[in-house]
Amino acid sequence: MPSASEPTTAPATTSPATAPPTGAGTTRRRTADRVVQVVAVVLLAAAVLAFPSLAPNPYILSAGVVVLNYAVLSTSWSFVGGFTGYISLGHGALAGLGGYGTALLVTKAGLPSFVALAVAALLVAALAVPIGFAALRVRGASFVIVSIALVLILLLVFQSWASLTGGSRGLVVPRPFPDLLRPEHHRVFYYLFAGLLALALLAWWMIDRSRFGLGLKAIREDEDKAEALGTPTFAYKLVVFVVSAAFTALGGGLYALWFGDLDPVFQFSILTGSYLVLMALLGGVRNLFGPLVGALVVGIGLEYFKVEFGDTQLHLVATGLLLALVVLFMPDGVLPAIGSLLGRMRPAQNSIREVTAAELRDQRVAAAGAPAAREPVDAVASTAGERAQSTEERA
Amino acid sequence: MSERSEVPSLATDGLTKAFGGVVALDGATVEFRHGQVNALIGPNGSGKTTFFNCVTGMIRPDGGQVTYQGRDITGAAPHRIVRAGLGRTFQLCRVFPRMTALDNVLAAVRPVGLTGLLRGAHVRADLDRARGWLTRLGIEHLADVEARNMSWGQQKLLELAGVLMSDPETVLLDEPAGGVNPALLDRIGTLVRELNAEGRTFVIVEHNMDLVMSVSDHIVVFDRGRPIAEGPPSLIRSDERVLGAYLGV
Amino acid sequence: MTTRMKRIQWMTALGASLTLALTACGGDDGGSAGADDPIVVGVSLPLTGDFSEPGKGVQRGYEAWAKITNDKGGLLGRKVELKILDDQSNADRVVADYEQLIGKDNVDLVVGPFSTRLVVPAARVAEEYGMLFVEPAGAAKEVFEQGFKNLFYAAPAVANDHYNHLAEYVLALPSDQRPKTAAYAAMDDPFAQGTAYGLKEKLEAGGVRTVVDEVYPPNTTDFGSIAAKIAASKADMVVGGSQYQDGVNLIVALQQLKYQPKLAAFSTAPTNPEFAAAIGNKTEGILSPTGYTQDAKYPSNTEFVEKYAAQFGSPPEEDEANAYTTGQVVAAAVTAVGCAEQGECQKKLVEWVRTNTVETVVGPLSWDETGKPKGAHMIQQWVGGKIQIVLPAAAKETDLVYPKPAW
Amino acid sequence: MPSGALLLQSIILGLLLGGLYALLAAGLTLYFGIMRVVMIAHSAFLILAAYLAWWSHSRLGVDPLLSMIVTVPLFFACGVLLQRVLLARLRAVTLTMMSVLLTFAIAVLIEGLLGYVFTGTQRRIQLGYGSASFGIFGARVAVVKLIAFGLAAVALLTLYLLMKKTTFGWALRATIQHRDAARLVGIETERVAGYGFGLGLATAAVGGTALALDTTIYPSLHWHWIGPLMAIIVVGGLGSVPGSAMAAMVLGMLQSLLQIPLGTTWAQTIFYLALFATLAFRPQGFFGGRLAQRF
Repeated sequence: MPSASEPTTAPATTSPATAPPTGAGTTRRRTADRVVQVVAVVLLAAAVLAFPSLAPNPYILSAGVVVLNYAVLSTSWSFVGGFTGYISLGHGALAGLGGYGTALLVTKAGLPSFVALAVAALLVAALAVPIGFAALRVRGASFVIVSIALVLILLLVFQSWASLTGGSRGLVVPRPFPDLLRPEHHRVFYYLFAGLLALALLAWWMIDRSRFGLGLKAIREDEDKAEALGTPTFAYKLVVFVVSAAFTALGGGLYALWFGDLDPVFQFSILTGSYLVLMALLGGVRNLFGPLVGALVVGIGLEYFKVEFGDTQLHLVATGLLLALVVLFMPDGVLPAIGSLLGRMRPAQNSIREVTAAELRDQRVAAAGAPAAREPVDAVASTAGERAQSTEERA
Repeated sequence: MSERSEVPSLATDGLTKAFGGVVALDGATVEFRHGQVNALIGPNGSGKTTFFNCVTGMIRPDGGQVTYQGRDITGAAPHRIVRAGLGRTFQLCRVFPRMTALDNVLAAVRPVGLTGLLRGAHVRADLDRARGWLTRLGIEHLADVEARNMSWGQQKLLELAGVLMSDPETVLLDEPAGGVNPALLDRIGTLVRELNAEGRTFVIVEHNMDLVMSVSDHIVVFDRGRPIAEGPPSLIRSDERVLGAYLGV
Repeated sequence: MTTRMKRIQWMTALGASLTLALTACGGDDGGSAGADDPIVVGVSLPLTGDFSEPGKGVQRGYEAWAKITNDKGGLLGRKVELKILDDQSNADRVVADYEQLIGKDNVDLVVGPFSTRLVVPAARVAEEYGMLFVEPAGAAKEVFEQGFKNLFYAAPAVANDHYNHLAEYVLALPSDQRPKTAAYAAMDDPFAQGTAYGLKEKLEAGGVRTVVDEVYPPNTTDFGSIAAKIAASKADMVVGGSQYQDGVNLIVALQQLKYQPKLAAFSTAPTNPEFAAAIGNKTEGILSPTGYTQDAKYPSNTEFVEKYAAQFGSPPEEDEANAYTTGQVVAAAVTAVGCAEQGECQKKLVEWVRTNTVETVVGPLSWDETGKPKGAHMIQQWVGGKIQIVLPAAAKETDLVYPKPAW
Repeated sequence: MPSGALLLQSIILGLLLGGLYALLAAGLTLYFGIMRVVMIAHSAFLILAAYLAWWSHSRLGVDPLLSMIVTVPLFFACGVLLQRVLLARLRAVTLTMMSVLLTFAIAVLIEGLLGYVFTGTQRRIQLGYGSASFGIFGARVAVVKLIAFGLAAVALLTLYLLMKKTTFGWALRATIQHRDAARLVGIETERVAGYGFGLGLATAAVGGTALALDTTIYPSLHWHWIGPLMAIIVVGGLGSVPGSAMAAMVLGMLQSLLQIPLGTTWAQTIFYLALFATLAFRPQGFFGGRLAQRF
């Protein structure tokens, strides 16, 4: 047993006798988990579907549409940001492209609304290929830079190319159902958005459980390592970026059909992108429903700030502060952080020691290993800690 | 340990790499033999890890050529090199910290085609194989534990399990003995010999002379970015150049 | 095992927050109106963001209207109450706001927000709920091309007609004096661009050649290059489709280059009280269109200027006047029709406004089928360190100075 | 065909603009070199400095140039704190991504606070010499623009001398090139990194003052600057100060010249086109800079 000689850091379940691999206890627990999950999903779906009947007035219904739109967009965002850990601040621009694409295909090419929506999403997906190529070919920072630049350049182009886009005069999107009264219009689009959200969540879930998803998560954990295990990281990143762009464009296009008016300033806004990031981070990027919860929280939070501090810029201050706090203290998300806090207060059946050991290990690697491991030349000083340990053990 | 073959498995010709003003590899020409346990030793900063990184495509060499089983793989993407049959571990063991041991190993599965990509990551056949490797390395009981919650030694074994899952003909180990206790060290030594007997070629960068001398068939000694000596352990042990460069005597 | 435990905890957290959210959404309905209840007038304004400055002006105008109306006993014997929401200069918000005002708060009347960019989306909400929509700021011609039936612009003229009097004047000049070339620079904003392009169309038709035609984004801060182009063209006249600060910046940049046109006209900026100081008092001869003057002799205007000054400590500007005008139009319709609530009443109000002329602080207003007012703006000029009306001849305070003295 | 005078005028404007870009890009490049951090908040600090210059002029009646006596040391301290207190907290593995988010958050925070304190109204310093200019070969150069350029040039030169001639500069360069090696030869890389950040932020203070002299400022203006600046540091080859200075001059000049045929808005797109082209075809940048290969 390799672990036998390292009693201080071994997890609680070291002894081979106590943990048969697929024991009856584990199986039973898994079944119970599965039931809880299914029940939760059904309840969630029921709540979402029942909302329009419960909404007291069209305004609440329209607010529901807005929140669902946010949920669709931030779920789409998390295809990239959640799976691979590449953070895009420019997804607002992809949604804007979807919106304008849909609108232009309806008004200029005369396509039926929902055909236009699908074609626009495909076009945006196609455009995402060269963008992704430039952004993902090199690691890290350049992706964020490109994502921000994307918003800024599209704003310029859509403002300036007035003959096509209407420029700052805006673009009016014809209603797909011109005969519907406004509350009915909201209701129909509420269900459309709910359907799109379900589709996005389904895609998320399928990727999450697939080999592709495992590869993406490996990229998030350690891209070099994933590459060294044979994962074609660039291709994986590009594909998932394109999928994300397509869903984002669908969300943006559907929004355009619902909202009816497009203006470059609002479609290509850097703040939209940052709200999406905030939502996803708040809810937790590793969870299927994280972005959805984040959308609820941020959507309601924005309303609150508007009501409380309506005539100031304090909503910006709050957004900035919240984002900074999340990044500094809860990079895995606020709800997961609360969840694990609750978990820790329960009677401990997972040993506390395990967590502590993990933290120790994390610190050790972060302090010594991680930077050194990236350095090409044999690192000396930074690995001194590990060396000391190894000499000690050899002695 | 009789030599099974004289065919070079992995070979480099005049490999050069500099970082700024620091020359890490200075025209390194090396041959490792198929079916053997090769070791690569040398003092700190002699370019061993850079050599590994160039060979596995993690960094692009400034000059020179890398061939594997006669094929030129210079500058190929790392995942292509892995698919050619060359797997590696890292100097400071690298696992995916927030993934379970099982997923760490499954990440090395090579999906074929779109359907292969979209198949569940936990299909029976893969699971069996992954558990098989975990069992062989003695960490099966940790299958559902996240890697970050494992001890250093367990992580080292896990990393090796992942590499083996990708079924490489040649395995490059970067300091397998680094930071592990004597019991584990023995175990790793035995494993390497066993796996070698099953037909896998090894190239090992290592400081621990006991391990090197006990497992390797063939040793290459690096100093200042190029090989200065090579041969079987018995020869290397008595080579004065090696003593001079490596042992600092 | 650990991941699975976490997932369950997480699901619990999700369920809890969802329940919270749903309960939070169930807001209260606005009560339906009785005879003694106030008439609630809903409006969304850009109190923060890009349009916040004029937005606040419009807010003051509405507040003055509500106060003056209530001081005189209200409408139909009911008090007027404003419900103002902030749309953060954002189109998404403005729609949500009107949605809230009409759908949730059940206001009796709505009036328009500021800026063309926000008026169109807002008007669509009002239109689809069948509400009368009189607005103080959507002056660009696109507003009237959307097929709205309930929209009316409460000012004398749309953006493209602002310079009509100036165009007539220029084209009437003897051909040896008339400017031969003109340079245009307009902010990429439907209103600002509309003013400049309205004049451009008419002058081009009259034979004045366009030598520079620049459009700059609203966030432009450096006008060096645009000014360089205009100066290099040596155009006889320069026209700026400006808001405020961009106009100031462009003029300063032109002055830095020692460019001296025979005629210089800028929208909005020159009528701002801080304009003269901002460009170092080199204002002489600069022209600007205006839809409102505090000195206008219409009876309601005298009352407005006096009471507004008493309420806010300074005389009203154009934004304030436009908002006040909007209030006057709505009030006239309500008084004439005798109702103010959602539903059938709104149809009658729309019908009345469409077929009648309303006396306002900017003069008598009437509208065509699209809600476009049938008037033109006056032209003002900085003469002797003071901005004065020079066109049309009937309203002029002093003569137009042409060619313009050096700045 | 544009006239010679207009061409000359545009070249001069491009030169003046490029100078300012170069100074600001130098700061961004420093951060990236030291910590591989893309500092989104750099331009927000720039606008903050511009606001402080405007405020001290309009409320205290002080010449905006004098405000630098306060802002430069203040920003230096802010930079040191930012690095030591906030950025150093982030985990090394996710540093690149999380630092972008963090500095983005700081940018939004500054924008919000500026909007809260000074409202969204556009501000401009009204100087006695605001519209003064002098002629040179038929082109005219505004005095304020020249002062701004002078400020940028002096600051850049100071930065250059500091980097090349002082011990601290040596330590800073060593830290940028190879952190572990620098630590080995006894450099306190953490402290040096902090000071490097302070230095970078100090350039924002100088740049902001220069900016405030001749343009209008408003809280959200920083978005207008960060795009071109990011493009410049990528084109210049991430991490190379001379590279980014070259890129800044070239792109500034191109922008100014392209405004003649294309107009203001389209001319701005040159930055983003250059950015995309660089990343797609030559990720290591066009003017030196070797760090980009790996980032």
